[in-house]
Parts: sequence; C-alpha cells; structure tokens
Amino acid sequence: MSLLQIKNLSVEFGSDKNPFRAVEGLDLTVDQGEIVGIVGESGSGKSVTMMAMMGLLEGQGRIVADQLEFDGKNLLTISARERRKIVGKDISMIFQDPMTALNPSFTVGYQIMEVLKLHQGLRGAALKARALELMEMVEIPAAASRLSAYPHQLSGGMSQRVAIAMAIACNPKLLIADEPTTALDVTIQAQIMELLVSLQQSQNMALILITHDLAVVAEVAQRLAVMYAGQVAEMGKVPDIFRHPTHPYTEALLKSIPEHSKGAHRLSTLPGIVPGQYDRPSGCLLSPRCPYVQERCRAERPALTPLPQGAVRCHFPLYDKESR
Amino acid sequence: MTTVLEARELTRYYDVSQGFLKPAATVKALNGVSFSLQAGKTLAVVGESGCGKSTLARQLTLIEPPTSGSLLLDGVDAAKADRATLKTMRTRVQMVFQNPYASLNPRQKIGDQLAEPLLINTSLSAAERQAKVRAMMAKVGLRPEHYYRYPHMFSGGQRQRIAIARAMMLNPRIVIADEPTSALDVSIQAQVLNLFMDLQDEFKTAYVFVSHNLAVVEHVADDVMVMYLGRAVESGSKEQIYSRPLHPYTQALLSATPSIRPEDRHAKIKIVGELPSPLNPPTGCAFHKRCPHAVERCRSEVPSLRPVEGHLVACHRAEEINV
Amino acid sequence: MFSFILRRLGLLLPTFFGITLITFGLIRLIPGDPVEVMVGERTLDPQMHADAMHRLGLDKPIYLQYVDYLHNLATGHLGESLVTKDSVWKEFTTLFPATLELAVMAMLFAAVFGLLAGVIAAIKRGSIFDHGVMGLALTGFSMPIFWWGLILIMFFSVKLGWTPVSGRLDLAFDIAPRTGFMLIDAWLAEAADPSLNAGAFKDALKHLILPAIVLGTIPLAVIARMTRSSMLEVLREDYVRTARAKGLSPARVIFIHTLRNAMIPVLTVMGLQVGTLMGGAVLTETIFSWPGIGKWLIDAISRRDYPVVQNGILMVATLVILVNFIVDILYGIANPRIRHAK
Amino acid sequence: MANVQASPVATAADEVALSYPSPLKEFWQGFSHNKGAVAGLIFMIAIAVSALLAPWLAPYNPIEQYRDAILAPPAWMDGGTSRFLFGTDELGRDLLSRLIHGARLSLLIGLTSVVMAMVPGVILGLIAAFFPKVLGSLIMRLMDIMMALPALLLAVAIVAILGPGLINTMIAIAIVALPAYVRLTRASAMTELNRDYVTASRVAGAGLLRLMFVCVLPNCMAPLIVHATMSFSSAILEAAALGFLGLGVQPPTPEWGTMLASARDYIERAWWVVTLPGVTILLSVLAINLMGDGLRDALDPKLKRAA
Repeated sequence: MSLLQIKNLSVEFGSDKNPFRAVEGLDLTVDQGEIVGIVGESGSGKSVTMMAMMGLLEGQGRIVADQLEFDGKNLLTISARERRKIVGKDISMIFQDPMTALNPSFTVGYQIMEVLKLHQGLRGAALKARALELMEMVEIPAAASRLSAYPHQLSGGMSQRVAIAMAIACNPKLLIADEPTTALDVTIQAQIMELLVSLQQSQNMALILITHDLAVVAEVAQRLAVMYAGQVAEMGKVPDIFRHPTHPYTEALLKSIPEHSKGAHRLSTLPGIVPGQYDRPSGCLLSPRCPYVQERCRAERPALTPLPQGAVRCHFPLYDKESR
Repeated sequence: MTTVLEARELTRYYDVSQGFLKPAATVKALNGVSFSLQAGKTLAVVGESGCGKSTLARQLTLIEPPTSGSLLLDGVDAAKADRATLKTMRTRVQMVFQNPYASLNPRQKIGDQLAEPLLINTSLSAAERQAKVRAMMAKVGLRPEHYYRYPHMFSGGQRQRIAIARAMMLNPRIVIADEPTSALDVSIQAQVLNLFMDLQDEFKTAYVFVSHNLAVVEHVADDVMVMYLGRAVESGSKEQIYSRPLHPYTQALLSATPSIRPEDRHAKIKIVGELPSPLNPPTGCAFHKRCPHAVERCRSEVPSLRPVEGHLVACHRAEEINV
Repeated sequence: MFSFILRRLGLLLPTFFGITLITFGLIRLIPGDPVEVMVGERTLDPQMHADAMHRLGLDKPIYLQYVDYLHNLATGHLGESLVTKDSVWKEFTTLFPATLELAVMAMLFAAVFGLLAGVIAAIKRGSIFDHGVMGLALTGFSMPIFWWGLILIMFFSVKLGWTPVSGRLDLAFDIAPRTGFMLIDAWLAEAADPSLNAGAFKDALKHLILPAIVLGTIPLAVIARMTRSSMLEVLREDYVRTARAKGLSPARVIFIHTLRNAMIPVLTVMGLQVGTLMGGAVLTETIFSWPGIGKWLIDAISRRDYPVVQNGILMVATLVILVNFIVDILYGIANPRIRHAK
Repeated sequence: MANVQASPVATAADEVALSYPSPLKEFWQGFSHNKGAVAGLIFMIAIAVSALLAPWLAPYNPIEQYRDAILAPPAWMDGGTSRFLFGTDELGRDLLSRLIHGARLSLLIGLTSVVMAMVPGVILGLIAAFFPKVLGSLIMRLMDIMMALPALLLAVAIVAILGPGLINTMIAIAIVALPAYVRLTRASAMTELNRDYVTASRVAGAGLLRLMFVCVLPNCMAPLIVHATMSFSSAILEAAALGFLGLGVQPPTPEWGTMLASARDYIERAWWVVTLPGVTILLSVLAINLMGDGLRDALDPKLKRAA
C-alpha cells in the first residue's frame, strides 16, 4: 500500500458566493522511499495541495476529497490533536525562504529541540545530544556553537540546513520540500539538493519535491506530476515524461527552457498566462493557450485518464498523433 | 565592430557602519573590473550573491560615480565629462530591473511612465510623445488601451515588457538588464527573452545581461564574464566559457546548474562551503577556501586575470588543472 | 549587549542637549523685558533693573548664559520658584511620586487590559468580540479625557458616592510621607498603627482608581489596537507556518512563537505612550486635583512662574527620553536582530 | 525582423486587466467596505455642513445671554422648553447654537493645523530621506527632541509663551504635530527610494525635484493621508484640551473645550452643560478616526493584501 494516497482532492478559497478553486480533483500517490516531483508555475496549486494535507491552511480553505490517507490514517476524519501527532513527526515540511522560515526570537538549538521535546519526549543531555547530532547530519560546520546562534546570524544556506534538521528530527516517513532551493545561490542549491537526496536515501524517507524548475526534478526525482491551474495535467515516470511528454502543457514547458532550444535564436513559447480566479475557461483550462486546441477542448473539460505509466488530462494526448 | 562601453579597473567601495565607536568597514563590492562591450552584442555577467554583479549594473548606468577606475561610453570618459555631456551620456544607457513589481511607479499610468524619459530629455510635444509611446507599446506586445492603466493591473510578464519598453524609449545604445527574468515563470521567461532578442535585432542595442542562471545566459550571451566577490574570475566568448571553462569556480557553477538532460553532463564537481562575506573577504584568491585545487600560493597571492587558451582566467593553476 | 547600550546612549545625549537648548530658549522667547517678566513689576528703577540683570546673568552674551545654564543644571541648581521661593528641584521631587504613582497605575491598567483584549481580538478575528473590542478601543482612542474624567466623577463620585472627588487621601488620615507613594505609605502607616489609620490603604486606592482609569484610557486603546494588528501580522509570517508544520499546539504557536515577536512593536508603542501619559497627567491631575507635577506645571504657567515652567518641562522631557531609552534596551532584549545589529 | 506585434501574448491577459476598476472606484470599494468609515463620513459631512451654515442653522446668536432662562434643561426633560432644544448654559446662552458655532472653530483649528504641520513636515521629511547623512540626521535629531516633549505639555508651553488665543492655539498644535509628519514621510520615502522604479527614473534623467515630488511623494501619500485624518482628530482634541485648561480660545467665543471648562462647576446641577459638549467632541473625533481606519483599509496596499 502506498504511504500517501490522495484521491480527488479539491481546495476552495473565498466566499461561497465567489469561490476560487485553487486545487481541483487532484490525485496523487507516494510510495515509501521514493522521490516525487510536483512541477508547476506560480499559482498552479502545488503548495496549497501539500498545505491542505498537513492541515496548515488554518480553516481558510475548504478541503474536499474522496480519499486523503497517510500511512493508513485517514487525514480527513482525524482530529486536529491526532493530526498534530503526525505532522512534524511522520510528515514534515520545509519551505521556500529559509530566511523567514525560522523564528527570529529563538536560537536555532531551541527551535530544533522544541520538535524533539514535543514528539519524542527527549529531555536534558539526550535532547542536546540529539540536536547536535542532527546539526551534524545536515553538515553544519561548528555545529555545537551554532546551536546557540539566532537565525539572522546564519546565511540562507545554513538556515535551510537548520530547517531540514528540524524536519528530519523525528525520522519522518515523508518529507515535503516546497521549493527548497529557489531562494538560494546556484552552488548552495546544489549542496542542499545533494543533502536532501542523501538524507532521503539514508533515512529511507519518501520525498515530495515541489518546484517550478523542471531541471531539478529531472536530476533527482523518480516520478513527476505536472500541475496547471490547480489540476494535474500529467503524471508519470521522470525519464518517460522528459523524453515523450503526453500533455501539450508539459511539452510547451519543456520547450520553453532555454536549454531545450540550444543554439536557436528564439525560444519556443507558450503564449498568454495562467488563468486566474476570474477568467477560467469553461473547457480545458489550457485551451486558450494550447497550440493543438480543437473544438472539443473549448467545450468540455478533460478528465485525468490513466495511462500504462501514469496519467494525462487531455482530450488529444500527444502519444496518439493519428487521432488529431 | 565598435566598442560602445568600456570599463577600466572599475571599483566601487561602500562604507558600512559597524556600530557606535567602531570604525566603518569598507566593502569592496566591485574590485577592479574591466571589460568592453561591442555595439549590438550581449555581455552576460554571471555570479552568485555578493559577487558584485548588481553593483556593476548600477555603476554602468552612470547615476553614481565609481570609487576608482573609469567608464568609457563611445570612447568618452564619464568621469571627465561635464554636466551637460554627462546628461546626454546617461540617456544612452538604460536599465531593466529584476523585480517587475518594484520597477514601475505604482501611482503613475503606464503611458506617463513610458513618456517620462522623453519628457525629461527631449523637447517633443505631448502629442509626439504619445505617438512614440504608443509605437513602442505595440513593439513590446502591449495593447493601446494599456496606455491609461496602472501597473497593478498587469501580470509580472507584462510589467517586464513595460519596463523594457521604458528602457527602449530613448533608443539607447546600451541596456543593462539586471536579472530581468529571474522573478518570472518559465513560460513567461521565454516570452521575455524572445522580446529581448527581437529588440536587439531591430535596434542593434548592446546588452549587459546580469544573471545567475547559466542556462538563460547561454541562450542570450555573446560574451560571458564570471564574477566572484567583486572580481572577474573568467571572461571570454560564450562558446569558450561553456565548452571549456578553465576557472574552478566556473566549472563548479556549470556543474551545479541542474539540467533537464542530467545524463549528458560531465562528472559533478562537489563544491563545499558558503559564499564568503564581502565584509570579511578571504586573503589571496577569494575562491581558495572552496576550491578543490587550492595550494599555498592561492591563500596568499591574488591571481590576476590573464589570457589562457584564448580567453581570460584569474587562476594561478589554470594550466595545471585543465590538462 | 554592552555596546548596544552604549550606542543607544550615544543617541540620547544630543537629544538631551537639544532639550536644554529649548528650555533655555523658552524664557528668552517670551516677549518683553525678562526682568520685568520675572519680577512681574512694570516700572522698575533702572539701577535695580541693571542689578537684577547682572544677578540673573542676563547681561552676559547669550552663549555664556547657556553655558551658565548648563553648569547650573550639572550642579543641580534648577533655580527657585518665583511664587513659593522654594527650589524647583525640591518641589519637583516632592510632587513627582504622586504623578509616578498615578502613571504607573494607569500604565498597568492599560497594559494588562490592552494586551489581553488585543490578543483575544486577534485570535478571534472577525468575531463579535473582535468588533466590539476594536470599536471600544477606537472610542477610547477618541476620548477627550478631561470630559471623560468629569463624567466618571459625575457618575461614580457624585451620583453613586463610591469614590472621592479629588485628592490622594481623605483628610482624616495623617500619614507621614515615606516613599511618596500614597498606596505604600498608607499601607505602612496602617500596618504600624492599625487603630489610628484603619482603612487608609483602601482610601488611597479609592482615590487612585478613577484618575488611573482616566489617564489609562488612551494608552489602553492604543495598546489594544497595536497588539491586535501586530499579532495578525506575525500570524502570517513564514515562521509561524513552520511552527504549525512542526505539529505544535495552537496555544504554543500563539503564545510562544507569535506573541513574543508581536510584542516588539507593542513595546515601542508602550514607550511612546509615556509621553502621552505625561501630557494626560496635566489634564487628569487638574480634574482630580491630584498634587502631581502636571497640576504643578499648569499652575506655574497660569502664575507665570517661569523658572518652574522652564525646568519642570526639562525634567519631564528628561524623564520621557529616559523611559524611552529603557524601552529601547528592553526592545533589544526582546529582539535579537536589533541587539546584534552592527 | 521584429514581428512581436502579432504576438498573441497579451490577449489572454487582457481580459484580466479589463476587469480592474478605476483607482477611484477601487478606493471607494475599499472604503465603503468598512461600514464604520461610512458612518463616520456621513457624520462628518453633517458636522461640516452645520459648521459652514452655522449663522443660518443656529437658532440663536451663540453669545447672546437669555437671563430669564439660565441653565434651562434640554427640551425633552422636565422643565425644558422647545425654545432651547439642548437647554442653556450658566449664562443663559443657547447650547445648540454654541455647539454649532463651536464646530466652525474646531474644524478650522483642525484643518489649519493639519495643513500647517503637513506641508513643512512633508518637505522636511523628503529632505531628510534624500540627504540622509548630514542634513537628514540633523532634522531627525531635532524631531527626536520635539518628540521627547509630551505633545500637550509642549502645546501648553508654546501657548504660555505666545499667549492664549485662536492663532496661537493653531500654531501650538501644528508645531506639536510636525515631528510625526517628518518621521512618517522620511520613513516611507526611504522605503520608496530603495525601489527600482526610483532608480529607473534616475536612469531616465529625472532631477531632484522631479524625483521628490513626482516620483516618490505620490507613493508616500497613502500613509500620509491616513495620518492626516488622525492628526486632524487629535488637533480637535488638543484644541479642546487647551480650551479646557483656559489656554485656548478665550470666552465668550463658543469653543467646545472652553464650554466644558466654564460649565465644570455646574456638573451636579445641570449635567447637560458638561455632557453635550463632551459628547460632541467625542463623536466628532470618533467619526474622523473611523474615517481614518476606512482610509487605511482603502489606501494602504500592505493591509489590503492581508484582508
């Protein structure tokens, strides 16, 4: 059985009169010990999905799903108190901007030990020793002295390492990394990604990597879900999708990466922008921008169709060119 | 080929207050950078935070004088120019910024913002200004009715188009673009990059394109200059830098950049350590603390930029480590 | 930490000297002849006038007069009241505890209820409680406190007879001033001689309660509003999300991770309220005939007692900057970013 | 070569842009969302109208004394007559007429002192922001000094020197309000100065005055307008407080605070002479502060995003 199973998850914001669906009909499964990438442009709903699952939306979003199960526990019916026993312990999360993700008023050590005290009941010397061990696991130099440092005294890369130490403190089964390297410099990005992957392997965690950068996913993930305007456009194995994207959006996204059009003078582009709250088309959400658009696309919203290796949400997926 | 912009040993120091009763520290944000830019070409400046690339970009706009060194625009030294000359020189260098949400005045209509450079620098009538603005708006893919709108009514990509249009209004010789696409989504980034390329084709504008994204730079640049802690560590043509990087830092940067074809890439170089603080720079070669090839000499002696294999590298061991 | 305090002290000194310049200039700005103004006589013998000018040092060049003034300040000579002929410093020190007692009570009242109301309103954002508290806070903020005092007197003192109308203590009690704080003095006297002074503490408290409420109303409103908005701002911070993602209980998220950071701007505002309190004390003490420095200054102004006005204002201003200095230091303790700032 | 015009890029975005309301309409939407603000606005319009039309609206001359009706209670009370709707004061003057004429004075003092503090305050603040090193820190130290003196005490001291009266009251209140404007302008101008659009204007060749007043100042206006309403209300309060202390506008001129002061002694016999002026002050100040909150909601984009 999968570690995480999400079926038909929708998250709605705004008032009843004026609702906005940030996530719509999302399906996702994650198995133990695998790395799954969730890719999409800003506003595609990739972070909201994970925040909803962790119960971090604080009653602002209305969450509906057929199934939302983690490690055999139903996250839909579980009480807030029960959920807090899982969150931070078995599922944990790190965020995009490490400089603001740590509380400026408390030392790094305090913030790491807080998790250990809460979920593992560690006290005294054992607590301190474990915190130190975690700091060393995330390769923070001079770990012992850094325990009493305040977040503003650390660089972005170091802060992200601290955030990772906090997240892996209780040996979680699933780590969600929400754009973990976007705010960092290139060489530091590489270090953090390498750290995440090596921890994922040594701890045998599942890792969900949320990112807008396809290249990051190509390097580390085994499976991939591409999101567009709150829906999963395409899902499958990383090599398959990168070699033969089946959804026009995935294809366009790949083509617009400069690396893809090496040597060309102009880049291939996807015209227009992601639809916002007020201008969602009635048919396929990509239809106003899709180069292959047909009558049916404008009229009818496609469903996520299972494929042998994954799934695609398109009336005319790119693998059977004959049907167009 | 004409050289439109030339920097000679450009430096810019900032004094940073260390607190009461302590002497102010000097940050050498830009520490002797030289390059020359040809008309209609693109020079990309690459580096990570603290390398001085944004300071360099600001310097090139001539709105503040450098601490030392000189800047030649069409062969004229900006430091020696009188006020009137300087004013006309400034109109020849324009700038596009990183954050499209901060680079437009939120309380001014798009049309007025685009007309501002004309209002200040030309004696055109209001009608002529408007005509010019509308023509430029059409060129960058904005519609006529956008003229009367305010910036908050546009998406990030559209704002960046507006910012590019504003930079182009005076038909400058040079446009400085400071990370112009790093705040944009991938598909929008491609649109904006195409716009840059098209405008360059049409107006023969030279670009100084500042970026940390090596993939973007590879697409737009003719020449590349890699910077680290206020100095250029390697510079040369795009082909030279990308096919045969000689400086260990350039190699590390290229290796650290994620690729959609990871299998194509050479072995990963693991680079350790943090970026150094400009407040407390290392002695000798600024990169020696993170360099896998560092020797004693690197710790004590600052390497100078010298020609190796047809382009410029600042590394004592460039030949030894690149056999 | 030491260098942090030193830095703040460095900012304090110029401010203090600026204030001495203002208070020094104050007397010299009054239109008319200074001696006439001081002595209050219209026609003065020229010889006496010259003597007076010399005695007051007014015949020296202006910068020397300022140097003299500073010298007098440094040696604790604040001049004498023209009316009572007592030294200004002595009058100030006798009256100041009354104002301090009132101000401390008012601030305590404002801080306790303001913080409580602000925090609860922020947690229950959008609820009836939130709207009610914020409406009341805005009303309190808009309150003309001299009128507020009169209305409270009218209701609680005149109509219900619960509290006395004015003063610090009933005349029936005769309590030796020891600390100058009536509550403490009364309590001490009551403890020392229960038969003679029974009920003195309660009486002192009764006298204090209305003025403290009146004086505390505006700070209460300001603190409540500030606490609420600061809490709401911090609740949106990334690190609060991190705290939730750790699985911490809502109480811990609010009281440990949010409140501490939210307190930083509230503390600043509390420091700034000290000035408001000193201004408000002028009105409150006038209404309740409270024998403090506010009433003293107003009386001095109406009696044209210039040395008292000049140096009284100097003392009050010094007090305000000192309190703000202390708040600054507290601010540094609460906020490591400020403390370590280079 | 440049075939960008044909790009369909802008089309999808246009529909989004089209749905944006005009700035004025958007402002009104934000403002009217706050019901308290609308109530405050209506009340203030009423006050302003009665102030403007005071000679025609007020039933009596405000300083005319009706010796036959000293301390007459309001019309709705026992012993009250419809002749004096709100009753009379200790000298037999019609309270309603005095309140209406008092509104003139309060609004005049409020408006004048706001303008007198705002104009120099904004200019000093801009100078302090544009020249932060010497001139800026000099200005700011000066403001620190003024801030150290409690507002009311400073006003009292100024009036004590200049002597009581209408003009001096306005000057005192304006001086007291000045530092807040300077600080606010400087702080928001400093934030704006760091933004790229200012650099863009500079690169386009804009001069100092253009940068100050065309580029930066309009973007600092939102907090300034909000602060101006708040300082308008506190000016009314301070004027009343000075009047109450006998240092403001002198009797028999009908000023709300002065009215309270002279009525103090009759508090036990005639509650209305104390209550009515006080309630008028409270409601006016509250109305302006409610408007201020509404303006903040409508103008301050930082708080707008949070909503």
